[in-house]
Formats: sequence, C-alpha cells, structure tokens
Amino acid sequence: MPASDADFERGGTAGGGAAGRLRDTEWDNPAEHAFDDCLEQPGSPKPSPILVAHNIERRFGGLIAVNVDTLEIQAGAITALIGPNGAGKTTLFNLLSGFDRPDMGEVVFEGERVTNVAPHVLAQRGMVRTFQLTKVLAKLTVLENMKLGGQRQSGESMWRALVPSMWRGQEQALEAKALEVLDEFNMVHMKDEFAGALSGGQRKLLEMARSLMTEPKLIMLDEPMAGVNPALTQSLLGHVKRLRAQGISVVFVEHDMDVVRDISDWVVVMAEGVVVAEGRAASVGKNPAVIDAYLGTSHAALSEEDGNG
Amino acid sequence: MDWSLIFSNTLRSGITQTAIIYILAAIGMNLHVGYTGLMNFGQVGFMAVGAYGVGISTSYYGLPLGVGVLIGLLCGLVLAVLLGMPTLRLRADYLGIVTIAAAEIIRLVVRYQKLKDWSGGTNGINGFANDFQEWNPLTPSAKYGFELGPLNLRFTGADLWEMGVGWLMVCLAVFVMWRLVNSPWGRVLKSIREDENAARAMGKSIFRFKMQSLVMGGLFGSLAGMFFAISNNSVQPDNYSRAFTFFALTVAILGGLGRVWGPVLGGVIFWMLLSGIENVLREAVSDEKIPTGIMDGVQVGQVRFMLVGIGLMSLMIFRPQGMIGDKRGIAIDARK
Amino acid sequence: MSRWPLIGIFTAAFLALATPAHSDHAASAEEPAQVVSGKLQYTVEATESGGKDDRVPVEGGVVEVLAATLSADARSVESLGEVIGTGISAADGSFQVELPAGPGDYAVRLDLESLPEGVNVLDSTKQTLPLRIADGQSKAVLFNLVLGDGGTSNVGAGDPWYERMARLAVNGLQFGLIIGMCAIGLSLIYGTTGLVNFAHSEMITLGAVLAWMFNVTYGIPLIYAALLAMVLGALAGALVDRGLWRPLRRRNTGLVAMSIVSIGFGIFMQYAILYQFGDRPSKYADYAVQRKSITFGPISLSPKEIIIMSLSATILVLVALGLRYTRLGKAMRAVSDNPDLAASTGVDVDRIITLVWALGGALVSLGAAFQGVTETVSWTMGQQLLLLVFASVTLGGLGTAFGAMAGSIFVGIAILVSTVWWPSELQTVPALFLMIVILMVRPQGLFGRRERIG
Amino acid sequence: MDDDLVIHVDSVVAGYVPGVNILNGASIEVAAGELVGVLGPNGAGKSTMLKALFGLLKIHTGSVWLRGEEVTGMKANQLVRRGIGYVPQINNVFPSLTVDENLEMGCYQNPSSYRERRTEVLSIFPRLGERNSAQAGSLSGGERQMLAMGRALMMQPSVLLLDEPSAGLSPVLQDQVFDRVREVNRSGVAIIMVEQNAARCLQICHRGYVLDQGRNAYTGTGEELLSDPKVVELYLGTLAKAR
Repeated sequence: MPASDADFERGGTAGGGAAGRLRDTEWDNPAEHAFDDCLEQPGSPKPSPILVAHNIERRFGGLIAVNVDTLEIQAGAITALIGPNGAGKTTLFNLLSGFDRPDMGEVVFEGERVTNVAPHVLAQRGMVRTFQLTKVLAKLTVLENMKLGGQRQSGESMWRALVPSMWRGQEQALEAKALEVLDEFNMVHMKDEFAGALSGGQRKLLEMARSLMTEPKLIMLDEPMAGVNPALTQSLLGHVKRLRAQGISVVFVEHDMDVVRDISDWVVVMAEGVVVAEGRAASVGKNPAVIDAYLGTSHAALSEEDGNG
Repeated sequence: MDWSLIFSNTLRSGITQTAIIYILAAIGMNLHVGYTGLMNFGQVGFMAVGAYGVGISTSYYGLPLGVGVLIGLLCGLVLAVLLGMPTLRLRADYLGIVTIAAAEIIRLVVRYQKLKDWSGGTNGINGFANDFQEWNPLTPSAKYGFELGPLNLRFTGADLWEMGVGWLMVCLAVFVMWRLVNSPWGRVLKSIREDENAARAMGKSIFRFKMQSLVMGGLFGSLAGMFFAISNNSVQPDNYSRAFTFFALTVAILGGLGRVWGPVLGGVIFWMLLSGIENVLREAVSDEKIPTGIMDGVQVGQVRFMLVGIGLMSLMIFRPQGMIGDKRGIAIDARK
Repeated sequence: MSRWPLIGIFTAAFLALATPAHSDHAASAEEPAQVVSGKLQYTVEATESGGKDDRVPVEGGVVEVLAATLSADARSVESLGEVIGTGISAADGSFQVELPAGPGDYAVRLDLESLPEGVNVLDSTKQTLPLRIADGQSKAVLFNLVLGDGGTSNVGAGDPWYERMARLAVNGLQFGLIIGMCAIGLSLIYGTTGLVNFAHSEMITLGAVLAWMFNVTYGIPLIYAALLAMVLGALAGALVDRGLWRPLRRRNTGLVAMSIVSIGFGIFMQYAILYQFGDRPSKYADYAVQRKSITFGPISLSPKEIIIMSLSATILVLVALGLRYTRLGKAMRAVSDNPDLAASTGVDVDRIITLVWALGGALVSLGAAFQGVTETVSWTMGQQLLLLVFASVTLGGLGTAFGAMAGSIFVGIAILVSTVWWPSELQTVPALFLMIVILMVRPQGLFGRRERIG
Repeated sequence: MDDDLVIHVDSVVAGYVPGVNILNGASIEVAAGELVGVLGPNGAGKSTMLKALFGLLKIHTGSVWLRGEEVTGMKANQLVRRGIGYVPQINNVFPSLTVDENLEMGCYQNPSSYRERRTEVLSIFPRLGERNSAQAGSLSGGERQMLAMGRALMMQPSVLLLDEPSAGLSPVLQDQVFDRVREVNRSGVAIIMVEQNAARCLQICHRGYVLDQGRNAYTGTGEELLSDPKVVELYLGTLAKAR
C-alpha cells in the first residue's frame, strides 16, 4: 500500500510521532490486497463482505438521520467510519448492531438477513460492539466484567445456577480464558478491582477485552480513542491491528485522521446521514466530496501543499 | 415502666410471623430492586395472588392445602409473566408506577363484592388452612420456651409451629438466593442493573433475565403472601395495600440491597425497632410520662409509622447501602 | 450541607406537632372496639347572610346498622343485608352502635319516624349511608338533617341512559377538574426535576386537612379557609423543596433514590396527618347542606358544584395562560426542557423549582379542599386519589402541564361515565389499566413529544 | 491579579464523578476584547473547562476570577448577571419553546431590552426571523446553532463562551459561524472558543491554549502553535502542520 506508506514516512519525519512509533509492533495484515479491485466510490462492492447494508433509512421526527443506499464491509479488514459530528455515524452503528431499528431497508450479516434481529442475538452470532461512552459495569470487578462476555454459559440458566456442579467446570475454563485475554491487555494485575475505579483509557481497554470474550467475527468500535491519552492510544491501535491479524473484522468510528490513516484499510465517509465517499485513507483525504463535507476548505489547501511538498 | 415487658416484646417481634412475612417479601424485592434494578413497587400484588391462590383453591374448590400452596405459587408465576411481558422494557420509575397500579387492580378485584362467593369480597376468606394447624406436632395451646431473668420468651405451640415453618422457608429462600446471585446467572442480573446495553452487547437477552428475576422474586412474594394467609388462617383484601410494599422495601433497604442476608437482618431489626419504640411509648403513655395531650394510646401506633417514614428517608439519604452493604457495591446509587 | 434534609424533616415534624390537635380521638388505649358513632342534629339555615348555620341536636333518633354491599369507593350502597345493631341518640344528639362482626362493609340507616316533626333528611337518597370499616377502625357517620322538606338527589336509576350519562359526564368533569388541580403540581415537578413524587398524595391530604382545620377548628368560612390552605400549601411545597429536595439535588442524589425518599416522606406525612387529624372522615362546617339547585335539562347542580367547577376551570385556564405567556411560565417550561441551559441563560433554576413546588402546593391544596367539599376529608384521601392523578399525568404525557390538565379531565369523565356499563366498585380499574397500556406503548403520553434518541 | 484580565481561571481541578478529575490544574487568562481558542484531543477537558468556569460544575480546587473579582463556585445565573454568555455544544436550544421564546430567554434578566436586542440579533441571523414561531425542536442543526448563538447575544455579554460552535455544520455554515464569531469579537466582546477544528480556529484567534488530560500543554498565539511541530503532531493533527 504505497499511499499509506507515504503517510508513515511523513509521520516519521515529523518527529517520531504517533504513526512512526507504531511501526515497532508489526502485525500481519491479511487484508492488505483485499481492496485492490475495489472502486473508490460510495456503495462499492467488496470481494467478501461480512456486513452489508441495503437502502437503510432512519428518521427522527422530520429529520433523516441515516439514509444509506449500499454499504459493504469487507471481512478481515479494518474499516474506518468518519464524518462530521451529527453525520449519523453512531446512528448507523446502532442500526447495524441492532440497537436501533431502521425505518426501512435491510442489513445482512454473513449472508443472512438480520434486519430487526435483537442486538443480543447479533452479539451471539459474532457481531459485537463497544460504545462511545464506555459501558463498563462499574460495580462488578474487572474479572466479572470479562466473564460476562462468555457465550453459551450453562450457569446462566436460572435452574442450573442452583446446582453449581453443573457449571463450575465451564466457569473455570471461562476464567482461564479471561485471564489470558487480560494478560494480552496487560490488565491481569487489576482483575479484582471494581471496574468503576478504572481510568477512562483503562475502561476503553476493558471494554475491548470484554468484547473479545464473545469470540466475535466482527467487532464495531465507536470512537475507541476518544478520551484516551496518547500513550494508551498506541497500545489500543496495536490491539486493533492484532485483531485483524487474528482474522477478526473491525469497523470503527473515529475523528482523528492520523489514527484513521494509520490503521484503516478502507475508509467510509458520512455526512448528513449519507455515505459521501469510500476509499483508501490516502485518496479519501483528497476527494473533493470529503473536503467539502468534512475536512473543510481550509484543509483542502493544506492537503494540496502536503501533496506538493 | 415495665422494662422486662418492653424487652421481651421487642425481642419477640423480631422473630415472629409478621417479621417472617416481611422478610420473605423483602427477599423477593431484593432480587428485583437490589440485584436486577427492577423497580417493583407492587410486591404486595404477588403476595395477594399467592394468598388468594391458596385461599380460593382450598375454600372454593375444596382442594387440599398442599395443592393450594402449589396453586398459590403458580398464581405468582402467572402474574409475573403477565406483568413482565409488556412492562419490562419500561424505565425504572415508570415500572414503579405500573407495578403499583397492577397491585391496586388486584386488590380492587379480589375485594369486589360481586365476586364474594369466589374471593370473599371485603370480608376475605377465612378458615381454609385448618390442615396446617392440624399438622402441628406441638400442643397448640401449650406454652413453650423459657424465661431468662426479665426476658419472657414463651410462645404457644401454635405460634412456635408457624414460626418454625416460617423460618425454615426463610432459610430455604436465603439459600436459593445465595446460590442464584453467586452464579453466572446472578452475574448477568448485576450487569443488567449496571447497564442494560452493555449486557445486551455481550449477547445477553435482557428480557429473559429480567423476566426470570421478576418471576423468582415474585415467587418469594407469593410465598410471603401464602405464609401470611395460612398462619392467620384468613385472607383480608385490605391487608394487601400499597403500604405493605413500601414497608417491605424499607426492610430490604435497611438490611442492605444487593446482599443475600440483607432482608433477613433488615426484617428482624425493623420489627424489633418498631416494636421497641411502640412498647416504650405505650408504657410511657400509660404511666403518664407522656401527657395524653401530646400522645394517647392510639397515636403511639401512628408515631411509630411516622418514624418508619423518617427512617426510610434517612436510610436512602445517609446510608443507601443499608446495614451490611458495601458502599462500592450498592444497587441504588445515590449518584446515578 | 448534609444536615439540611434533617432540618427539613424536623421542621415538618414540628409543624405537624405544633398545629392544634383535633380532639376526637378514640379514648381507649387498648385495641379500640369497632364502633359506629355520630351525632344527629339538624340545620337551621342562617337567615342573615354571613351568619353561620345553626345546629340543633336530635334526641331519641333511631339509627340502624345493616350488613351491606358497597361500591369500591364506598360512596354508595349497592344492596342491603340484615340489621346488625341499633343505636338511639342521646340528648346531645350523639349515638353509638357497636359492631361485633368486625371489619367489613355496612350501611347505616336513619329511621325517619323517630325524628322530630318537620325534620327531614336533606337528600332523601342519603337516608341510608355507606360505611366501610377497616380493622381496628371506628367511624363516624353524618346525616344531613334539615328543618322542612328534604329534596332528592338526581341520580335516579330509572332515567333514560343518556340523561344519566349527561349527569355523570358533568360530575366527571367536576372530578376531572379537581384531579387536574392536583395533577399540575406532580407534572410540573416531574418536568423540572425528573422526580416521580410519591408523596404527592400527602400534599393532597394536607391541603384538605388544612382547609378543614381553618374551617372547623377555627370557624373560618370555607372560602377563606380554602384560600388560607392554598397559601399554607404553597408554603409547605416551597419548604419541602428547600429543606429536602434541593439539598438532595445538590448531593447529586439519583432519581430512583429520590423517589424512594419521596415514598418515605409520604409515609411520614400520612401518619403525621393521621396523628393530628384522626382517622374519622369529616365534613366541612359549611356547604354540607345546600338545598337550592340550578337545573339545566337533565342536569341539576347545586351552587357549590357550580362554584367548584367554574373556579377550578378558571384557575386551570389561568395557569395554562401563565405558563404560555408570562416570563415566569416560560422560565418554568425552559427549566423543564433543559435545566442546565436555563441556568446558562440566567435563570435561577433552584428558585424556579421552588416556585414550581409552591405553585403545585397551592393548586393541590385548593383542589383537595374542593374534593373535601364533594366527598369527605380523611387522612387517606390523597392515597385514594394518587393513582388517578398518576394516570392523568401519564395519559397527558409526563412533565407537560397542558397534557396533565387534558388527561385529568379525560380520566374524570371516563371514570364516572364508565359506571353506566362498568361496576362502580371497580371504576378506577379501567383508568389504571389505561395508564399501564399508555406507559407501555407511548411513554411520552398522548400529548407528549417523543424525544430523539442518540 | 492582573487588572487587564477579564477572565482568569487559575489551576482548576474538577470532574463529574467523585474521584475522577477531568481538569487537573488547567489555567486560562483572557484579556478584554481577546478571542481565545481552547484546543486539545478528545477528553482533554476543553468543554469541562468552560463548564467549570461557568459554574455548571463544582470546582474542587483552584479559582475563577472575573475582572479581578473572585467568582469561584458562583452559580451560572449570577455569572450571566455579570455579563458572561455561554453556548453549549449540544442541547443548546429549548426544544419545546418557539424561536422567539428562545430568544426571549436570552434576555431573561433584562426583559425590557427584548425588542431592541431581537432586531439586532435578527439582523445577524435573518433565518431566525423567518422561523420565529416554529418550535426550536423542529429546527435543523445549523438553525439551532444560529439560534443558540443568537440567544447568547440577546443579553449583550461582555464575555462569550462558545463550546464547539462549528460542530456538525457544513463547511459553508462553519465559515459563516467563524465569520460571525470574529464579527462579535470585533464589537468588543471577549470570546473563549472551544474547537475541534483547530487550524480554522487558530486562524481567527488571538491566542490559543492546548489542553491535554486537564493540564495546559501549550500556550501561544495562533502562529506559534501552528508552527510548533510538537503541538501539531500531538494535538492538532498533521493536516494543520503546513500552516
């Protein structure tokens, strides 16, 4: 990907900032060539989409919050969703993950129609999401938060809950797995702390780690870097790349164009509820529609200079 | 002032049938309010259907008491499902209003005079639980117990039998609760209490867990209602009014919401406090230590309830975690 | 800061104890026997305007207590059973009948033959009165006797259904207007603070009891007594906000925790009122008797009913206009919309909320005084009305004052008109059921606006 | 205290939840007639700074001074009386009030000036005049932003606090908003503006503060900040670098 390499270079020359340091941790990118034949335009078809939205619309009163003709999300890749505040990114997230219902249109996940399927069913099928404002369960410990992510737990049946021998084995396996994942996130030492006592960044990490406990196929992150300090941002970015290396598809909403450029294989730009552009990070930044809707004219001039220099 | 009488009465109140009824009802509310975050303010409705379930099935349909008890539990289950199906998606405060209204509807219907032959109307149903007294292995009229210095802890055989069965049920309920809340099932309930959407995103069916919690807590409520009915050998519709729920809620909060032993401790302390205050005041009034211009014998009971109100307020404001709660783990966050 | 709630509680407790006590408590300290008591006296209407009605005791009047079936609200007798006890009035007109059978529904019948010549029951349908006895309760009954011919009440069962319905609709309108007066406070408080105030029932009772105290204990004419109650109700509302709710808001107490606090406060207030007022339902000294009535077609209204309806309608319209057009009303609506933003535009949000409490307290007190005129004043009247008030507020959309008014009138009329087909004993059931359904399918109420999510 | 300062926020520590502070000792100084930008990454405490300054959030330690008078812990309505206007980022109109009623709320403390101020505000935002009787809840995003600004201007503030006034607006409207902000500032109103659009904001601001984790990270004139590679790299995004 020559375009993003160029970005890396630039980040590096600017004084070893965010993008430069990330190269220390290398993860394979199985999606490196997935988009080679994709047209850089709204609604462009992908070689193997995991999630497809057709013609979905959501209104609040008279306001059309989301109106997306076609959107395909490539499996095994990192897709970024960007756009100005109020563009409908979070609403689209809610529609795709079942937390809100579209007024019309359909959502297809892994080839099956999942419109109006309850969010917990989608989660069970492997589509898990995080929230812009972290939703850690403050009065549960970190470990309990993690164990909540376990699927098909027989101890979660009310009757079997009464007989511990019926679920103890599964619970121990779940705990071992939770500790394993916590270890990857360097959080084992705080496993018995109440989640409410964690800092904002640690909550983001916990939420991401907890999502992994559901063994997702597609993970949707709503502003994962918001409110996270720069040091932790590095670690979060590394984790996202590792997910991709493990074959998990990632969709995320983000404001920071640096982050978007660094980790995304594909970028979807929304404005006023509509997808206005799709493409690789480097070319999206030069797309007049994006400049008009999101980056603003002053940024356009900057990008020009950037390209020349 | 007869302090020996005061102490004896106070101590007895903490362990007699009334305390047991409130403890059972509060255990159910603890599961709803404390563990799941469901604001069920209509627990008395579950008690009423339990009590009427056993009362009507035994008196009107002539079924044996044991079958009646099963029917009482079944009524609690049906009410929970009927109430839960449409309402579990409501916000906490809306759910509170709806459950109060549902309990009120139940009370109005069972006391409806045209259904007198069936539910006894305003007179209720009496004398349907004679079997229960007959199963008593003790001599009902004999006195059992002991006197320890000034303390008189003697109970009639009838009372002792009822208390024994009652406390057995409390132990059973606590055991079930202990198993439930320390299981993965309980973990999901707590996560729903903290944040429904987080639990939903983790693949949990919020509706299923809330419904199960409503049913289980409702069953404890029905059990409380049946114990009330059977130990009194009578069901009176006007006993099942709103105030009962609120006192049971006070019991649950006093002990500590989200704690297995909370309702038991809360119930014992609540009734000892209530009875202690009443006995002291009564003695003071009859000794004319308090002039009748300020308070007479009838008003003692009223002052006692005024104190319950103040107690509930102060608990919620100053110690929402109750007696044995951990401030970090309290269910109703003062700052949520 | 945390001592403020306690100060509030103690102030309220002090107020409860400091007002002059009502004397008629049952004297015995032991479990009181179940007794029906009362006083037979007839009224000679004051000849001079401004003078009070004269009351003359009746000696030797015979009163019978019968087993009976009553309507749900215990306002009417549906059927009579056998005679359980009889009492004869003493020289001061007082009588007592013991009830060996305990709690239950009864009817009390006055033997007209036993009355002195020329003395009649004011309303001939009120010769037999309904009586509901709860456990351990003693009750008083009151017959309205007059010198001269009595009249009959209009609720005749034999009239055509449309006439009955028209009458019921008018009665329902009156009831609805009264509920509306009680509902605005609840709705505005919910709108501005988000608090579901379960103690609102006790604000209703307090208003009616205060009016009763001024009217009966101090002998102030009812109109002025009701106005005084309104002023005190407003003060009480403001005091409760300052002493209890404002400090809790400062502590960032959660809304659910606050509703539980309101339950506790309600229990306290209810028993404080019982402590002061006693458990006997009482009538006001004025307007218990009113013979003249004005007839429009099938509908005939007594002057007091006309006054109540026109006064409450006027006040509701004034409140609505005030909310719509005055600076204060706009500020109240602004605080309902968004308290932080209102503060940002220079509104003293705490002051507005206190004013809302005061307004709510004033309206609820007047509404309660009116309710006391049509029914009786008792320590449980707020509890009986609360769920209907909730139903009305929910119907109109929680937090919108206009919705609360519309919802109340709808509920009032629906409840009374439904008795044409529906047993009056269960007349509140449809309203409660409707409330449940509305909260489920349209939590914003029929007139509320749906909030945008996310 | 320096007498030239209109606003001086001194080492403020504040947060929403007990034990979790968003502001960790940040300071801001604003001179009369100055236009100051507050920048920084998400969660740096920019908006929290405005809320703490405006009395909407309890300050744990630190102080706020207005023209040499300490106003720490003073409530918002008292600050409005002293001439501070505030436009929040979201929920910045009263949805169930009409446009005119919203404007009226703007001069709540000085109702007699309503007519005169309304004429002036409508000359800046003519669109509001066309929709004067519509409920604010039915306005579009841009219209709401204009109404919010208009309402703040109704009270003739001497200091205006703007929380991301350009958020969610189309570029054309953003340009309009920035023009208006500059216009208002030139009329003598000191402005503190929190912005995501850092480059655009620094173009019109006299000075800028970059906050990070509730502390001051960098302070300087617009040019200084835009030419500091460290600032650009860490906080403003590379797009702003070339400036």
